[in-house]
Amino acid sequence: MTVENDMMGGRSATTAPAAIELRGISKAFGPVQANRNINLSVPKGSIHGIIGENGAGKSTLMSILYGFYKPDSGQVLVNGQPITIADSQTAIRAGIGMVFQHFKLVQNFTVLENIILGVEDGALLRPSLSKARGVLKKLAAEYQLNVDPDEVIENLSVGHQQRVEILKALYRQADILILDEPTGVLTPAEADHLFRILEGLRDEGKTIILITHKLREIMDITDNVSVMRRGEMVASVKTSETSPEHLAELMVGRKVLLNVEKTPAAPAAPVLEVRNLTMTDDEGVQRLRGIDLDIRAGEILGIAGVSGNGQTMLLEILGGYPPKGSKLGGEIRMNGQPLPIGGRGCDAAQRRRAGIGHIPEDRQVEGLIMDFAAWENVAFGWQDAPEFTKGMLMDNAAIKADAEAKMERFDVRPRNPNLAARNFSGGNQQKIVVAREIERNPDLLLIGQPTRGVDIGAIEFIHKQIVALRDAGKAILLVSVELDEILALSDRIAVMFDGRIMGERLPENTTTGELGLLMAGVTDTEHTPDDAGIPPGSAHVDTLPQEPV
Amino acid sequence: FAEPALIFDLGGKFDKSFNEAAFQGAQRWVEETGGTYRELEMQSEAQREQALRRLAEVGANPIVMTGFAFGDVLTQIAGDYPDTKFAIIDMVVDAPNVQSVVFAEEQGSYLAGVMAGMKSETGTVGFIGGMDIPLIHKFECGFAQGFKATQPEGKVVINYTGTTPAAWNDPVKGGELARAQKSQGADVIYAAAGGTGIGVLQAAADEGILSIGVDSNQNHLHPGQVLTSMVKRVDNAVYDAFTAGEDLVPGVKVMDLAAGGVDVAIDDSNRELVDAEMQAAVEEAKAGIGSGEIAVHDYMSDNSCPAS
Amino acid sequence: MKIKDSLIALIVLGICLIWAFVDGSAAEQGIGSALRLMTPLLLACLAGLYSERAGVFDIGLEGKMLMAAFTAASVAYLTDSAWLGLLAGIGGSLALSLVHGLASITFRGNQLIAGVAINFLASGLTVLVGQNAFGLGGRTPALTGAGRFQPINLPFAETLRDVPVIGPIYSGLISGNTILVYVALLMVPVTWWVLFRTRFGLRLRAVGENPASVDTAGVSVTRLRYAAVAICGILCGIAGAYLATGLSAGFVKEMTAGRGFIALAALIFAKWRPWQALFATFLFGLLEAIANLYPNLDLGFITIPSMFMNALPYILTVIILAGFVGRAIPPRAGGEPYVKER
Amino acid sequence: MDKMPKWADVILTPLISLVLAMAISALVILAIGESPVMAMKTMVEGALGSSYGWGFTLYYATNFIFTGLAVMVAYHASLFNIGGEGQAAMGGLGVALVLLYLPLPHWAIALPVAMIGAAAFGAAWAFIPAYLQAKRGSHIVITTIMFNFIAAAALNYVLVNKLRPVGSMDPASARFPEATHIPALTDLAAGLGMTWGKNTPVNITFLVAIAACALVWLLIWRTKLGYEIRVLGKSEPGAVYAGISPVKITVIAMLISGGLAGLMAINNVMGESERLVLNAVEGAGFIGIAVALMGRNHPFGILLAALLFGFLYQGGGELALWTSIPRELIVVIQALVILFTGALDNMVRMPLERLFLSMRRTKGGAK
Ligand SMILES: Nc1ncnc2c1ncn2[C@@H]1O[C@H](COP(=O)(O)OP(=O)(O)OP(=O)(O)O)[C@@H](O)[C@H]1O
Ligand SMILES: Nc1ncnc2c1ncn2[C@@H]1O[C@H](COP(=O)(O)OP(=O)(O)OP(=O)(O)O)[C@@H](O)[C@H]1O
Ligand SMILES: [Mg+2]
Ligand SMILES: [Mg+2]
Repeated sequence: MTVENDMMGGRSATTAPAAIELRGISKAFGPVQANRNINLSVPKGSIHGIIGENGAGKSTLMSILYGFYKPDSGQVLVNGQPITIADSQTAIRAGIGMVFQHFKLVQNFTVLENIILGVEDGALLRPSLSKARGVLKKLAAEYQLNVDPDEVIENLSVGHQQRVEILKALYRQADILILDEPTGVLTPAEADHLFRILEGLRDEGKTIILITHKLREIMDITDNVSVMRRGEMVASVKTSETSPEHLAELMVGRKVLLNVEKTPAAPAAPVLEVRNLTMTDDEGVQRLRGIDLDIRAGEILGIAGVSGNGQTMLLEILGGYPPKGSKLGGEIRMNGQPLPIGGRGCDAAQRRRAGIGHIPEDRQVEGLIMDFAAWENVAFGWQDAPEFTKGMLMDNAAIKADAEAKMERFDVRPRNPNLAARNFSGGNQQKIVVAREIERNPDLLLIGQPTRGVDIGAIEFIHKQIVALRDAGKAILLVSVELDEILALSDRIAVMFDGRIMGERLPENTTTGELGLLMAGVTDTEHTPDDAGIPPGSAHVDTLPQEPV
Repeated sequence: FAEPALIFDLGGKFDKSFNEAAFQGAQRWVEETGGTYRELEMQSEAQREQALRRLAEVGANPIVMTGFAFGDVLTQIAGDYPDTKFAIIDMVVDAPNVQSVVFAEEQGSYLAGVMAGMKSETGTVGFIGGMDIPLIHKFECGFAQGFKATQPEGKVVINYTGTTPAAWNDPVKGGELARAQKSQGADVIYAAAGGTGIGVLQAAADEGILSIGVDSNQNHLHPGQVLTSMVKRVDNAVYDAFTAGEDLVPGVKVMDLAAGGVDVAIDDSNRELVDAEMQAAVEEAKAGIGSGEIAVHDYMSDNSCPAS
Repeated sequence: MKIKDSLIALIVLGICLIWAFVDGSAAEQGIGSALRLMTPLLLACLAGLYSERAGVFDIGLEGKMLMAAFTAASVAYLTDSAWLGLLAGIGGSLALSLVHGLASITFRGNQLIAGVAINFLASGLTVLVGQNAFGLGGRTPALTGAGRFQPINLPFAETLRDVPVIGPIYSGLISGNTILVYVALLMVPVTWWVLFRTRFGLRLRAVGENPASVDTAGVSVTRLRYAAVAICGILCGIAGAYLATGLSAGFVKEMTAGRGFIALAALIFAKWRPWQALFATFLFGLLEAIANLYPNLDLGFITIPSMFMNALPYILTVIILAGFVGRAIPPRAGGEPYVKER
Repeated sequence: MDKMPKWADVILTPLISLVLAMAISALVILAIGESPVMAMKTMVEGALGSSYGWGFTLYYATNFIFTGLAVMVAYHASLFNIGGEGQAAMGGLGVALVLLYLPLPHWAIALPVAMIGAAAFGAAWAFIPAYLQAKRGSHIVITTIMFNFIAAAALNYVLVNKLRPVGSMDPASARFPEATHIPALTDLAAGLGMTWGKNTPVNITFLVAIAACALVWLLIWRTKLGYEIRVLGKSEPGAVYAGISPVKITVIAMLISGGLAGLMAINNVMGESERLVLNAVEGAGFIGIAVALMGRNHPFGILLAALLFGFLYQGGGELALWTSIPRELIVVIQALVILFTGALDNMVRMPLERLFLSMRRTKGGAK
């Protein structure tokens, strides 16, 4: 195993002390060795990427730096000074800020309240709040991080929630900012915006550590990158001296295919027809404004869009469970047969009987029961299936056998069907869900955010499976906020904005720039200023007639 | 020579009520004879039979138990121990080796009602019971009759504390009920509610009205503010049974006014409240009851009360 | 949203007004009674509010109150001072809070089981110790004079008595209660202020919603939760002391008679908010006071039995809950110990 | 990967906790001036030292098994049913009505009919809280607490005014007909030619309770319904995604829970007192909460916890009956047992885990 670590050491010896230096950090969670003897040096004023498979120990390492976990052994130096980070208070005082993978926000507090939590000035809130309001205004202007300070977190999109997390760190005057998978939930535009901010911060002399599964981001923005595998630091390299392929190989330990290989689609008869689907939520806001869609057998229809524009509701309605208290209209046909929309007799079980599979957007809340063993999750949603039941009883032996087979075929690691879903890494959790839904061989598969937070090895695998299902002549509806993913997998792309389909494009005839504009609600793409990323003329090609709205 | 035994009901021997009175009777017997006895407190329904059998098997004799709840079990097992004598209080059990001690609570309560009637200026008195069960209605009905006999147009406000056993141990609620009754005009309140009654007596004293205690003499709790106590001499019943020992006479033993089983307590604590006229009225009522001239209706006989 | 939040308040006020209109003097007494019956419930409810807002569920309110009632009555009797009794009450309740904290915070145990254990512990210990100390089967001797909290007559209560409307309200209802009633009432705005206007309150609410957010903000989750549990102990202590030395004159075994559970119900009813807690507990007090004043409703053709009137407050609670209050969402992190590493 | 072997978790930890609870109890006994050794001896002999003691221990345990299972089933649907007390009381009413008013010639017929009556009444009493929770979001903890009080009032009324035989002082129903008396275990033993547990209340309901444990286990972990209940208990959005109706499952889980609580009446009402008395449940509904939580919401754990509580009840009863130790001591011991085994279990588990981990490390290091 090559450890290309000397580069960093050489640099820090000649210049100013590193902002962060970790020496021999180890951490075990019970029997799991999450970090083993880790050394890392992050130069001041740089953006440092950290990559690694799910469960490699990235979040653990950063949490130790932030004082969230205590290391079993090892030493931390901040700006050359040894420091014992006993709790997050110490870390904050040392100028370290962290945006966690799973946000640490109080859902029913306002933005302002979340910002001041822990750094209030004095025992009364009022002065702290008004001070924070002022500071926030300045920060917002400086970094273009606009959020309504009085909005309650649960009403914010994830993108905005993340802004709050960043503002929290900035408000605490962090010099060293750690971001754990910040772009996992962001749209490309939001991600770009974030990166501009990070570059701005670096130019001010701040140090940034960025964990991500997206190699493109590493290549785009970082100065150096470190690779972790199974709790160890296997390499640290200058970004300019490496390539995505090389990084992927370091990470996974084998060559990884970074592009999806697929043949042109051979679409057959329509499987799903949606006509004028409307939905008004329990607060009277119209969320879907007349959706028309057709998906044919053997094709993947990708739905692009900024999250919060109705994709989730579309998936839920198609999946048989519209949000509580909503009013619905329109028509859905599956293989020519009308499906009920809401009301009696319309639930997820009914959809499954009609041949619809569903990989939900949130695997931890909907897709899996985290406390159930993997094998029990294999029957999840299909608990009625005849091969899993014997009369009123569940046929556990059959389910277990099926689980083992699926875990084998989908290379779920560890291959232990008795392990609770909670104890699998994100990528492997997702593989369980994908295996369960794809292996049912549904006529139509609904897929929401299939690779969110999943490492590249698993992404490669999941993408292959989706394409294979299409090639088997099944219809697929793919919702993702990752434009790269949409472009790589889809045979047709529909863009959703504000409860409408703004237009359809063919992937080979469009660009991220054009899609981005559609996602922002701009239909008239003729007057677009020329974007570097858009090949000339592509914005004018309307390959399909625009759907009537 | 066998030791006698005493079994208390679920309320426990310090229930400020008849279990406690029974305990005092046993204590008096101990003091006077120097003897020893066994005592048991019930904790659950299922223990009743266990306790009776075990006591009988270790040779305790007589075995005295307080409370109607033993009736059913005693009926079942008395025959198994023909050589043991049993005494049960507040219930009639028909068996050759059982003495059933029943009290004429209605008679004592009648006297309390008479006193309340003489004392009440508002013409309204109150009755506070623990749980709404027949035994307590017996108190209530006697009281109402005595009161109405004195103030035919008067009114009796009746409250029951609750429907769970907590109703016997809720002085706070007892106090609030007393205040509620006062607001409805009651100026004498009779409490037949165990530990809850302590709160009734306290609230009445705080509010400057009179109260009537029950079972044991509670006059001393608030001297000068407790009109009287309707004493139910469970202690005597226990004392008598212990004294009789193995010669306990089976059959029904009626502890009425004449037998000294029930009475109203007049002592130093309440002497000032009881004037001569009231004293006379009480004596008159006693005589009337004794001679049969006054027939105090027993609620238990037909589940109804003529006075309410 | 806002209307729905104040619905309990409207219901309560409506009942009071109608009652005052129909039968003024009964209403005056009844509402006064409701106030007294409310006080222990309110204190216990606010106690639970602090604890549960911080993410520690507490079904041990009953036990804490009972223990407090006992220690308060014992010390008040021994020292002949209601104030020392109050301190002892708080101490007794705090001791149980410490047990609760130890189990559910330090040792990350099951909060509900800890609460159940506390109820048992108080129920047994009070009688055991009481019997050992006083030999009265767990009762304490009756308190007199300075051993009890006496009603306080507020200034001008007498002079204002005959003024219409204000008179009965001020002199009849507001004046003439023991100091602990005023403490309880005062605790409502104080709790609201602490919770929503101070740093401590912000952190306390945060730790009940998402302890990790507090932890990563550099504030100790453990210390905050202990503080909340301790406040819970103090308030339960006052509630218990009020039962034994304010409302009655001494301790009787099991004298809390399920009030801790009613307070818990009121807390959920109030959706874990202080002002709603006031109205919810007042509603319970009011319904009980009404049932006390009209024990045998004679409707002419049928006399409603006493058992029904005794159950009426509970029946009405269910109806109001189902009809008007709707879903109550507990603090998100409630009931779960904060575990970082498994 | 676990931190320590399973046996250490499920046997060693509770055992040490129990020892700790007993040690503190001994201190309490010392503090009130009694001998802990004598007390312990009385308890163990009284509860487990003879078939007679066992007869009572098992009788109490039977009650707790039913109420514990009731709490457990609801708990798996993440519903906290505090209403076992009221549901069991109503179950008693169901038993009484069935046995008093239906002509049932033999106990073998009476038993299943009474079981239906008990379960139906218990379930009915759980239905309204369940429905209100599912449809209106009315918190089940409040409604079940209220329904306990309402049940007590209803029983008080029915027993005093409807079921009480004329002229009886006792607010209790008449005795059930002789033919409907179910055999006590002692009768069964006698049938096998053994003398066992003479005059003890334990009856064939104990066997029904054991069967109920097995059936509940089967229900929760082997049936589709159980799967759906557990899914709902873990995640409501998950249930919706999986096509499981939260309303339906909430109601069904509570009906089963109430039915189980109601079934307790077979033991205490039909089997023991053979008539319905006031407050027949005697707090078993609340003990069921402790039993279920301590039994980790598993039928086998509940069986063990119920036996433990049965032991404490009977041993404590003996203590109160035959020594001068007040009966409240038992409540304190129960409290300590609940506290140490149920809530402070990590106090024992954490150091044990560290011990096992370091043992594994040294072993791992050696190889
Ligand atoms: N709090 C914890 N308790 C126990 N084990 C943990 C905990 N957090 C992480 N682990 C384990 O430690 C290992 C490293 O996890 P970590 O979260 O650091 O991985 P990661 O590299 O951030 O993965 P991902 O890419 O999925 O975010 C994993 O095996 C994980 O199961
Ligand atoms: N508290 C914890 N205890 C045990 N394992 C944990 C804990 N937190 C996280 N893990 C494990 O650590 C690994 C990484 O978890 P992490 O929190 O980084 O999220 P993830 O599984 O990568 O999900 P995603 O990236 O999709 O949000 C997973 O194996 C997860 O199961
Ligand atoms: Mg991570
Ligand atoms: Mg991840």
